[in-house]
Amino acid sequence: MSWNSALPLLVLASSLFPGGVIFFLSEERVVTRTVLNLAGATLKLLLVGVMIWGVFHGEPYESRLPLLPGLDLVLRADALSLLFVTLSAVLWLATTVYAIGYLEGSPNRSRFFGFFSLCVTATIGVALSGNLLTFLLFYELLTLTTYPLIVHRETEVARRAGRIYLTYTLAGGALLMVGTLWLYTLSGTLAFTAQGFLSTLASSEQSTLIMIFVLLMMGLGVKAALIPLHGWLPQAMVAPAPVSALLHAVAVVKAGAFGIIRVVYDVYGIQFAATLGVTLPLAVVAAVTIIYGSLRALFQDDLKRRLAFSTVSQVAYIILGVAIVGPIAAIGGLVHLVHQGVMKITLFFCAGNIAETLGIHKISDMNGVGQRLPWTMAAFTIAALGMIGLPPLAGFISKWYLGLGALEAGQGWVVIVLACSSLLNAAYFLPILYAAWFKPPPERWPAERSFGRQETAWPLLAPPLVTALLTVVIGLLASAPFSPLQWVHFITTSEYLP
Amino acid sequence: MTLLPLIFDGVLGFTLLWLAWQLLGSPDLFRAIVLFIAFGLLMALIWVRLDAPDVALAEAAIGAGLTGALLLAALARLGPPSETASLDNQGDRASVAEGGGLPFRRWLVALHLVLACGLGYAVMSLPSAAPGLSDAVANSLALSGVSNPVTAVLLNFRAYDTLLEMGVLLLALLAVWSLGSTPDAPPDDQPVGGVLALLARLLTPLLLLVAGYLLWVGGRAPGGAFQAGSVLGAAGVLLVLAGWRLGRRFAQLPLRIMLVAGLVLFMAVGLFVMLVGGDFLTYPHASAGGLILLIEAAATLSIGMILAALFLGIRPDSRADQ
Amino acid sequence: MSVLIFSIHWQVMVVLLPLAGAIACFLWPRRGVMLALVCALGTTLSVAGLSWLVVVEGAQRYTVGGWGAPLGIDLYVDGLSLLMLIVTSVVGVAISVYANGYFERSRARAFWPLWLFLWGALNALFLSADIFNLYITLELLGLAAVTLVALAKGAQPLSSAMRYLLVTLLGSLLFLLGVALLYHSSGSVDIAILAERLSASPVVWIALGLMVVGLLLKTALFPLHFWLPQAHASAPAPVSALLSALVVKASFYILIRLWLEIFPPNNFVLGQLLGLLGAAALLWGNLQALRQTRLKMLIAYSTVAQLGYLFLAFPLANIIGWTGALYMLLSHAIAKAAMFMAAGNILRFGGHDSIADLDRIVQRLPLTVTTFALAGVSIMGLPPSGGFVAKWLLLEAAIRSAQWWWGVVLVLGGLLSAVWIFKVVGYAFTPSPVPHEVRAVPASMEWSALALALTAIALGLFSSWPLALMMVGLPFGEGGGS
Amino acid sequence: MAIDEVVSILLLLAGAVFFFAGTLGLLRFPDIYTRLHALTKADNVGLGLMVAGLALQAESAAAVGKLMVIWLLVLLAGGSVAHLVAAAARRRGIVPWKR
Amino acid sequence: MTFFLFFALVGIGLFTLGLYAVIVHPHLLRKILAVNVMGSGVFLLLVALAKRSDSVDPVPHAMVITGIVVAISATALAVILMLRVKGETGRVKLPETPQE
Repeated sequence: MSWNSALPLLVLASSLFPGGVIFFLSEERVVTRTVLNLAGATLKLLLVGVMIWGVFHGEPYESRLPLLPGLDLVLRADALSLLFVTLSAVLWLATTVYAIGYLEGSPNRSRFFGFFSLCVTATIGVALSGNLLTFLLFYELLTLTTYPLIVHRETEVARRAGRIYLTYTLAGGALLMVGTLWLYTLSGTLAFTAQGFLSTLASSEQSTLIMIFVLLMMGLGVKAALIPLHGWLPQAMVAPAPVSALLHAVAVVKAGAFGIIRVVYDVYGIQFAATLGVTLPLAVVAAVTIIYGSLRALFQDDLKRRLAFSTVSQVAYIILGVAIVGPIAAIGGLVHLVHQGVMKITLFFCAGNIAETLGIHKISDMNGVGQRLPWTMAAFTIAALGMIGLPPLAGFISKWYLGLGALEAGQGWVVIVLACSSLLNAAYFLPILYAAWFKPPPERWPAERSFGRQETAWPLLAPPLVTALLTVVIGLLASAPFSPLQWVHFITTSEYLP
Repeated sequence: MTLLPLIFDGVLGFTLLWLAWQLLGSPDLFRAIVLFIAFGLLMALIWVRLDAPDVALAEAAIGAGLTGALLLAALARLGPPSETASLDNQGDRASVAEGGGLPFRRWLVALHLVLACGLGYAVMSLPSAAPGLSDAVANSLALSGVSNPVTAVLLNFRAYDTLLEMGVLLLALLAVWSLGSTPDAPPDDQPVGGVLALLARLLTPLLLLVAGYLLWVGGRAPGGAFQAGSVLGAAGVLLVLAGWRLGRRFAQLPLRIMLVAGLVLFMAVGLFVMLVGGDFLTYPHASAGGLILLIEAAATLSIGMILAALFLGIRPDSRADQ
Repeated sequence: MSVLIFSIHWQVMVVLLPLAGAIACFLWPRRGVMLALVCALGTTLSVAGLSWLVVVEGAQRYTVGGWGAPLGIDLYVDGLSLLMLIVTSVVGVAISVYANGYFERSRARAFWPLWLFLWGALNALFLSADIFNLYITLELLGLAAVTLVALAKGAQPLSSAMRYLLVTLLGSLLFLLGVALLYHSSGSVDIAILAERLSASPVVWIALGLMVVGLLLKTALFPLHFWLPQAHASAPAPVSALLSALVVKASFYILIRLWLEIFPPNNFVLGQLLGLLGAAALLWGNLQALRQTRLKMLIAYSTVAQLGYLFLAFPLANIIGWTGALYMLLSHAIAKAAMFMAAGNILRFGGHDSIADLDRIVQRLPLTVTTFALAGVSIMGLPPSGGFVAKWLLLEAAIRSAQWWWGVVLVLGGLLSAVWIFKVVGYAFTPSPVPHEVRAVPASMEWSALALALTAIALGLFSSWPLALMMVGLPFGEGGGS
Repeated sequence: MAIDEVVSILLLLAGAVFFFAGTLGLLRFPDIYTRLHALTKADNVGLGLMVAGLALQAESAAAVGKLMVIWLLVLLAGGSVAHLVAAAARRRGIVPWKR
Repeated sequence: MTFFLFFALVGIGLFTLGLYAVIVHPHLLRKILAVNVMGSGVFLLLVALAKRSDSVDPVPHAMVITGIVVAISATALAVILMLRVKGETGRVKLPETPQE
């Protein structure tokens, strides 16, 4: 096995192996566990760095294992998959640090970190999948590995949330499987190919292909939390904060969104999908989701629930970008995959800090938090402003390209949707900022913990600060080489080549 | 004179059906079992009519005799007959009620009638000439080492069946011994009449003699290991009834060795001829007769012991343990 | 080396070794464990030898007694029977290790010879090419299985064993009646010769109908499953495992053999009927499983459901469908054995198997809960697992033969089973109001179960080898099926 | 028709009569003891007559011997079994029938 | 109709009667008897049909002898189970409906 074909496997193994070992560690061996976690995360980052360099210079990275007759398990690194892999690897490192601080002293940490690593492995697998079957495999694996994280608290509420989560995702997985298999019986291949592999099929199959598209979108839309399949996401908020961060920013919702990108671009091909007439309905669904999610977010008093509905809305941007047939909009959508991830994880880290340090869960209790937790709230503010789309932060870049792309593709209504959404974003984020910074703090916080001179424990503080910094940096340096935006440009040139 | 056998067969067949009807329907279980024994004897007669004397012997000894004894002993251990009979009747009525009452039964009867008619039609539609294996058996009989075709089939042509069947018998014994520790074990120290002991003492040597004869003659005439074994088993049952038990030392490993001797020797011979160079159980033609007799002798012993042990129903050394 | 391998008559070894082991355990009960484990190993090695022989030289016909059919009895090994033998060995070894920890001394004395007898019967059954011989192996199998069920303590197991005995005897007699009719219409009981001589006549249809009903009774296809949940749930855990994993599959194996070899080709209606019953079993079994409050009862009902999958291949009737059903059989056997063993561990640990009182067992028996979950993954048919491959193949067969409604059933069944599996897993994560006394579980019991569960997962990653093995000797025909 | 054939047929018929009577007794007599009495008496004698009748028609001395052995065995078994049944009935407390 | 066909039909009758009795009668001893009757029916069919040709076919005879031995083995097991059921539950029949 050559280096190039081993590399994707190694990237997987760098989190799979620590995960497997951690399961068998006893609770008390904190140091071993921490070292394993951090070493795995760092190694993964390094390997991904190597792959980015290689792919940029045209190196092929591909591993194959026979899985079913005629179908292999294919792990392949191309530009698109690396976008997602990099996001996951960076944010995993941040989340691991955060989780170590967050769960300090709580029970069942070995189990938690074991599944945490497996969950990342599944996400990386989703990103590296070279065909739809491999994608399906890791997609289902993701479902299974996130379930123990959601029910981690072992409470009745957690169990209920877990059940709802499973009901949605397993049903979605089944639809995805049916769609995949049906596609396979028609085309005889499932390998992701730039510009798709279905356009050569006979035109008599078109109605079947539309049906399959609907099946696949329903299967993927569950995880991407498209309306009306988003019901599980707010429920899953009972999970510990690092899990929420991971679910929302990286793993689950992004896996769904990423799957939709893959299907539209590399299975159907964007041009063929447009001729089938399936892109416009998808864009409409995404637009509805954007508005609906924002509206719901407006009326939540629970901070994590508000963030959850905000996720519903923001992930739909990505899909909207894909569904507007045009290269510039595509850039906007794809880059939002990264930008939203970085911003949203910052917000969840901060929400976790506020809950962990002060015992505050409700927005109405947040008066004056900024005075007690200035650094945390600073990070929160940056991310929130980014979400609203304030230049020069990350969110602005995505929205700018989206709007531009819509106009270029002659879909003016999208701009209105974007404008509405931005207004709504402002409406549900700005009151929080106002309350935290400008309202007087209460006499006592509900459940305050003291951390000496610092406002909170450093593993809890460092990750949000870093990701907030990233939000600024990727916005400011959007035109630097290897920035997400430039990388997305690189991707779209291959997808939109005539 | 061709009418007489016809009437005879007709009476035989209808009586058999009538007996079956009676024994399955009579409220008194004791009566049912006695009728079952009569049923077995009648079956034996039919086997003779159908030119199957080997089957007749096996049926009379095993089907009627030993099965009947087994069932009677079981009935005795179930408790007073009046009680079980009334329980049985209650159960009958209850089951009818729960099963949906009369309509359920009516449907069931209709279903069975359809089944019987279908089967009858199937049998009648068979070609009139049997495509059996009688010619094939006759052609190979000279090579089989015996001249009784049934024995040839049992111990040579389809010896593998018989080997597995010995396994079934041993398995049944294993099962009975594993489960046989009933909490209400029957009182073994029932006073046994001197007459029974006398009968046992008189009959046992005779039965041994008959068993030996059946074994010996099985190669060329009706008889063989199963028939001889079941006669031996009958002797064992008689001894058990007369209160005779194996000595404690003998009831352990030596007894077990005798119980498995038939199967072990069968397998050993099969493997031996395989080592000599054929397939499993392929006897060399010259020594086939001797090998078959060897297997049959051991099988007779084991079958007899197993049948008697099945009747006894518990491990002979189990009382020694307690 | 290879000379040695080809000169040994592995077919005979595969049958005789367990039987000899059973006899040895019977003679020297005190050394039962050692003898049985040696025997399990020997049998497994023999199966390995046989596999090598078959893979290298193709399907094998063996004439016991040197006479050959129709006079004598033939043994026949092709990919299909080899697969069954291998499953039996894999599950058999795991169960032997497990049972070593499970049974106390007095019941171990009864268990080992009975279990080896059962193993021998299974191997003999999978090798036989003669329908009367199959009847005897069926009886051997049935009697051993019934006795093993009755080894559990209490009234419930005895009643279930009695019902099971009556059912299995009834099934055998129906089968034997069919054998009698077939013999008298063709003059042979060898499957290959029957396949040549039989044509679609009323007698043949009636005979086959009787045999099918008898076998369905033993396989417990809905609605003839009434005896199974009780018997499988109340048996001792290793016995439950081998009943669900192997014993019900044996009669299914005969059915599939008869169907492929001697059924007249125009059996569309019967195929659809079997598929319909399978679908009903799938839905009914899973729904009943959901209603159960006891873990072993739940798993037993899931067996009823999973057996339904196997029958979906009959209406599809193409090679992909058959391989899918067989792959399902394979992965279900392994996963379900693991699951029953896990349930046995839980039962031993807390002294009960009430699902609502699992009481955070995930912290205290993590290996066992992992076993249950991994086995559950295969049973749900999620990737990567044997169950997924099987479901993929079945679904592909359904789509390719344009019978999409079977696909709907397949997907629905998988989702329903997910519901109960996660119900159990969920309870394993929650504390129960009442604390329970606990008893330690031997490591051998936990690890043997986990090993099987991992095998079930591995079947999803390395499916090409078993799938290739199945095709040795082309048991499903050459073309796209009838 | 030779004289031995006539005698044989007569003996067989006589045996049949005894069997008939014995069976009638078994069905009609009031209690177990009297039924046993009817059965064993009639059957033993009836079988004896039958054996005698058949012995006249037998082809060899060996066949005659076999017939005699059958009769003796049945006598032995029948007598003992009747005794055992009666003893068992007594033990259960079944009182003999009185007019 | 020839006499062996008649006996074959009698065999079918026995089989059907036995089957009916197994289903209908709750008492276990009766069920055991019924299974035995069913078995006899099958055996009768097997041997009777072998009489169709003039030369006797010994293969069914051997099969029936095998079957008889299997039948007594099964009966012995059934009897011991029945006694155990009686010992544990005090009744000689199965509980009517399995617990759901």
